[in-house]
Amino acid sequence: MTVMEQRGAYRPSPPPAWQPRTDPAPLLPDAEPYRVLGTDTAAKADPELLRRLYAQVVRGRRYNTQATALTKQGRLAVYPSSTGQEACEVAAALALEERDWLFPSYRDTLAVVARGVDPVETLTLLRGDWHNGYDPHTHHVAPLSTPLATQLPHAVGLAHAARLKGDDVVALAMVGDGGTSEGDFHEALNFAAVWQAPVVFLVQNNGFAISVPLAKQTAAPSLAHKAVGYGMPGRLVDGNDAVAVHEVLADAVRRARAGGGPTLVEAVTYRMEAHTNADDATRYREDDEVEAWRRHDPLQLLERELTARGLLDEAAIDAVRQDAEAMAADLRERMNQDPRLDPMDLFDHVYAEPTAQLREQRALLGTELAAEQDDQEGDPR
Amino acid sequence: MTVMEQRGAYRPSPPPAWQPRTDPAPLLPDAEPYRVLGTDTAAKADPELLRRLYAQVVRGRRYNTQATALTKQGRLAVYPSSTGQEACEVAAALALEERDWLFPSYRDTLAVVARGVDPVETLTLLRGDWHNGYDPHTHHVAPLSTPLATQLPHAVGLAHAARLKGDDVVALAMVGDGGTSEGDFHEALNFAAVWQAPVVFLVQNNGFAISVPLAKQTAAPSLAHKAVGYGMPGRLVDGNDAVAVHEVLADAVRRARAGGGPTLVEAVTYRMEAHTNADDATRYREDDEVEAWRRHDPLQLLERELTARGLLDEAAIDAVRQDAEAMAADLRERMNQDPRLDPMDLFDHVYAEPTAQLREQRALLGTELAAEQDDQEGDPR
Amino acid sequence: MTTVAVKPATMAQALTRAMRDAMAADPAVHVMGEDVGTLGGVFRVTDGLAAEFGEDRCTDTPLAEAGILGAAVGMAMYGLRPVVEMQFDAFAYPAFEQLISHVSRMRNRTRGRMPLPITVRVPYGGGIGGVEHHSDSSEAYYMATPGLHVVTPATVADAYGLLRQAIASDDPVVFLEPKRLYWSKDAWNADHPTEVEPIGRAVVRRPGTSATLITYGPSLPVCMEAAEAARAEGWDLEVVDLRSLVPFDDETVCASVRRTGRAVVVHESTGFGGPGGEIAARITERCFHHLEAPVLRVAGFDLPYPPPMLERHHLPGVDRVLDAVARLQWEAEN
Amino acid sequence: MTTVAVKPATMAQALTRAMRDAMAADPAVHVMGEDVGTLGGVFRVTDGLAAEFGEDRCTDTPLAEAGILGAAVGMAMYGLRPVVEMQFDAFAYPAFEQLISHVSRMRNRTRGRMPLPITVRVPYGGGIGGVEHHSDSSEAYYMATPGLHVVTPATVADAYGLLRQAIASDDPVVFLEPKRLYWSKDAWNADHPTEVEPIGRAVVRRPGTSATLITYGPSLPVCMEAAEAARAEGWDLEVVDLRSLVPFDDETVCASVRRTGRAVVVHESTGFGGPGGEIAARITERCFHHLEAPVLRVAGFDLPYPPPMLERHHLPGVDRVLDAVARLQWEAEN
Ligand SMILES: Cc1ncc(C[n+]2csc(CCOP(=O)(O)OP(=O)(O)O)c2C)c(N)n1
Ligand SMILES: Cc1ncc(C[n+]2csc(CCOP(=O)(O)OP(=O)(O)O)c2C)c(N)n1
Ligand SMILES: [Mg+2]
Ligand SMILES: [Mg+2]
Repeated sequence: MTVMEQRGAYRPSPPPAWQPRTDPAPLLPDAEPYRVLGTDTAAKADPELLRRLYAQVVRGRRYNTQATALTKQGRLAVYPSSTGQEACEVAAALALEERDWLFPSYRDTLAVVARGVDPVETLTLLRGDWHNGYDPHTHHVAPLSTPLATQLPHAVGLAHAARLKGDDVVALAMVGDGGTSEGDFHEALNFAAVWQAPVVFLVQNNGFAISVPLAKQTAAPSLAHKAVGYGMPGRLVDGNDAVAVHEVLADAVRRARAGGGPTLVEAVTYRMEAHTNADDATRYREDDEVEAWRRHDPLQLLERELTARGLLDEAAIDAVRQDAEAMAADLRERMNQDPRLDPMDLFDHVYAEPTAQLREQRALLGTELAAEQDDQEGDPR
Repeated sequence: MTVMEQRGAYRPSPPPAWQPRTDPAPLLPDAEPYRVLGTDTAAKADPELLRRLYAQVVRGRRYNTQATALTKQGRLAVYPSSTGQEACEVAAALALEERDWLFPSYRDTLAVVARGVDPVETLTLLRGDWHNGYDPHTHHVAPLSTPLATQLPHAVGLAHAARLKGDDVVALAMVGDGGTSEGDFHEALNFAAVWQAPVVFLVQNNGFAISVPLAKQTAAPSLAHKAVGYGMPGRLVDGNDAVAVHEVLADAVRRARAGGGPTLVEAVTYRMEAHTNADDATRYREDDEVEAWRRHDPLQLLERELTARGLLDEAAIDAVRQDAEAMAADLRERMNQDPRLDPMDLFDHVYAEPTAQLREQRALLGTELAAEQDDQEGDPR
Repeated sequence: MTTVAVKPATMAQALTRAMRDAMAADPAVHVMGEDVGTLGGVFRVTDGLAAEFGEDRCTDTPLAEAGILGAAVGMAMYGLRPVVEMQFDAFAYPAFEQLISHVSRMRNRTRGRMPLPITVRVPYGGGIGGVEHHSDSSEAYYMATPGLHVVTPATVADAYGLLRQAIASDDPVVFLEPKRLYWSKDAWNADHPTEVEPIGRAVVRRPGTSATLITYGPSLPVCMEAAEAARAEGWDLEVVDLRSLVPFDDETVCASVRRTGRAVVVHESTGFGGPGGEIAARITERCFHHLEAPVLRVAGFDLPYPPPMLERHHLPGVDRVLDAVARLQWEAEN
Repeated sequence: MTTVAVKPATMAQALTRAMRDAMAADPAVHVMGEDVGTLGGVFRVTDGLAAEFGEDRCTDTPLAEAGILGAAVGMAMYGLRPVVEMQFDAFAYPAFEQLISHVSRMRNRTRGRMPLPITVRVPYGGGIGGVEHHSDSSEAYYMATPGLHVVTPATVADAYGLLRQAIASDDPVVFLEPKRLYWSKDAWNADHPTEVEPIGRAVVRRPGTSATLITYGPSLPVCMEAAEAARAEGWDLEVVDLRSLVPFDDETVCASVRRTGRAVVVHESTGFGGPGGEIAARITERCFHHLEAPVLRVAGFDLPYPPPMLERHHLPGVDRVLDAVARLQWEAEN
């Protein structure tokens, strides 16, 4: 049979391996960020949840201003404020059960504190007496990650391990819009989807990576659209709407816990302050953009809703503020004490057992410190 | 004004920064791989193009079998065959103008040869006399890249540079399905989209990364769906249909050249041979899958179309085969000669000027080689 | 007491057995990497593990080294003991960030609260005719990174023993497997594996009196052969196998050098900035007045690993070792 | 002839000026990185370049270091001369693969046909109160990678001169900028910049006779201060500034050590596996019979860089340098 004769028999067929693994349609985010506050559905929001979110957002903002003040007093090496993003921070913490794990990025101190970690221990990294101040196991919070996006694969691995062990634990990992450009973001999302790991990725798109605006970071319709490329659902939410963020995250957590796999959530928000206290935001953005966002303030959005529904009166507002003030006062007071510093700690945790060379170096520093001490004591001044 | 009084004035509005940058709809790939051969549109295909594609595919297949034979004779260290994928290889080369650049991955020797690079120089890497055998500038072909996906950012940078210089040069970068999992894939596509660089990314989804099937590599509806997450169009094409691949790539190249930015093309194909001559594919896949793909052979698809349209008779087939045989004979003959080897070359290209220590080491090796020579000459055997 | 027939085993087989036994002994041990499951690894070192323990315990991951190691970090945080395979030395580089910024530092960062018992297996070195990127010796990078143990076996018994120790260690271990010794054989009984010295201890593989050859991994056989050949020249060479670069066993090394008064460090990695500099410097600091000659180094040249047809000129061989021994200022002694 | 007023300039200003002048002289020079454009870099080292040359010449890239360096490779392939800024030392690690497997090897891979004239600027080292990952000294990794030049200025004049040379070099240069010297000042005239020695040449910054301090980058001022302080102890120390670790200037270093007979290598990077081992080993190999004492090393401890409140204990300071000098076996001399 020649090739010509064969032709009649030939039926074009899709290449054998071809079968779409998932229907892409349900993975795509909505065209507009999901919102609750200020819309008709707000009325359905649970009053108790609204109150909790509100109290935490107020505390969160106060935490930010207090920490920023501490940088001015030299009590913190640096502080990246999340003012304007408190709704995301708080909703992330509140969407999780105690057994779940949070993987924060360096800006997410509020989420860490809202999860129950001691506010002072949370600041250890930024005060500079040690790298990480809290025990990650106590509240199931990974260390604040400075190298961007690198904590995302950790979240995937932990969630996967929990699932392998039969625990219904979910991991929620936080990253910024800038962080989505890193290769680790891609690899983490892909692993999560392939493994159907119970992870929720929360991207806080606050418009900037230090000075670089989103338009120089991505050309995607939205960051949530990246989800379809991994085969997971992408959700777009108004990041200043604490109720909406909470709902979307809680849904995703529920889905993950039930074995439904990972979700990518993009929360559209804005960084109201400079990148850190050391940054000068006027070099790269206009005041009127900041002002526009000030009119969409996450705290105000909540306060309006609560008051409109009669869930909050001036007295309740005062009580919440006082609680926040008390937290700030406690923070101030404890941060104004010098941290306990022992240089010898440097050698203790490099390995389970210090190597011989570390023991030598420890001894050297010991001798130096003893000599310093002697000098000071011998010093007549 | 209390917060309660403010409420009436509040109009829910999208967060100020929110505006989708691109309409996602046109970026999404079709549900089924695009095909021409065996469909009604095949009749419209340019006869000249069909003939060129056919001749190159035949040559390509012959190149693969010849190179594999050379591994058995110890003339090549290793060879990763692209049999089954010749349509992609050939279409990639033919879709480009001379001034354009090709960025091949380690399996893409056929594309390199189809672009005009000397077949023996193309094999230098795999023969092992040097890392790269051809001058990348002569045919605008980057070295075959062994570390997967790492050549993709190079393609983006080159395309961007060309555009900055005002040259209407396009870069086409090739990668496998496995390679799409690497962070460099993500970073390259993102840079390309943000810069609107004239790059075309061709993913050959041949079903496997060595032994790992696509289902363990990704959960995406298709690899082409990744495009939307970068804000570029994704195109899905039957990778065994040379005409379809060529059309899709040529379109993407045209678009890129005109300033329309990058495109991601997924070509669905199959690796008919083992990963390399050193691999044993029976360890991880079933024969009937291979057989199913054999019925969707890229060479047969072309041959059927050409013969059906009377563009190819037995004589023409013979002529093409003879041309391929001649190429193979030449390859065999030249590869059977020992390559010129000069160990002293090792020191010449580490830096523009060898450092003092390299000069010392060069002298050391010189002395050793001279002694070896003396030994051999003095050796009575 | 039973007498056991001791048959020769390859280093690759001993490594496989080490993982198998570790997995059987501890359900927390998980093997993961590219092609480690169904295929059993490109060097077949994980052969049979997926079949015996299932794909959840021996997992083919997506092709992304940073993702693999990063996921292993998270798994270790949750109490597992991941054993990660990097397919080749140069393909571990994409995971560098995870290794340096997280794996090596997590214990220290958290004051010991979050140790990471991860073993990163890296087939390394040349001599197998591999093309570009398949023959790197990357130990200098790992050595310079505090918080990592860097271990490399040179014998079949050590391959098993050290890998078991590495997997059992609560610290991260970069476990460097000399590719060209994968098929080296030795009498070794898988059911009664020889006990080996702990990680951190160097071992004198051949006692000698004239000078000390200090080496590890792929260069041990070269040094043993050189020591044999040196007898013809009247030199009785001691050979020290470091077994781990971190921790470094100053004691054993310096005891030998103090005895012999002369030393040559031999490794395949490039010389400049390679492990030999550190080793020579440490010895000199500690044994200066015992040295009859400077500690010399025989190493790969300072260039990207050569193409396979030229690699024999690059790799330190017996002759180059003997030439270095000859330069140890023997005249000065008399 | 005009007399020019020589005002003090900071190292950061000299670096900025070097890029500016290179960009003005050669349209192929492109600066790229995170925040280098509008913001002028987190250390303001690229301040004004985007304004003067446009965003196409000084470009804010997406946040992805491998992507940045990988794109730079492609740009260099097409004839540009990219100057890449890595925001901090530890954030260069994600680009490690591109640096090792491509940047350092492309010339060699292509037999010289495809050189990559890329300058990778990396602010490095500690002493600025930075939190975790902001104070790494990563030079050992780069030194161990053949194909890269590794350059680091310690003076304002060198900052300008070496960066101009690096950008003009047809080979890739890892240009390490000592963070804590960014604000160090020196008399220096931007319009008539001092000529400096070429890359690859070490410079004696202070002549002396008793012993040689060998150092570079952030530790040069420490050594200069130590040398001053040593006068009180009766030691006249010579200070050698290496300026580039690759190429390494054996000649200048060994000439000094042969003269003084004693040497201490001083750097901030961890000691074990750090640059000091290579340097000490090379000196010993070449100057053994001139040495009155082993070459000693003063380096950072072998641990992840400490948190800011403890960094002063880690960083080699004047006292630690003087203690090392005191251990150079002075008694033995008499
Ligand atoms: C791998 C890595 N590269 C660079 C940096 C330096 N850096 C710190 S924060 C930042 C911007 C982060 O932007 P984004 O991810 O949007 O988070 P945001 O600051 O807005 O919360 C950069 C570049 C880093 N921390 N890690
Ligand atoms: C960074 C990197 N990791 C691992 C490898 C080893 N390796 C070579 S080919 C291959 C599989 C590649 O699969 P795919 O990308 O689908 O390309 P294909 O072989 O199918 O053409 C692997 C894992 C490599 N070359 N580079
Ligand atoms: Mg941001
Ligand atoms: Mg494939």
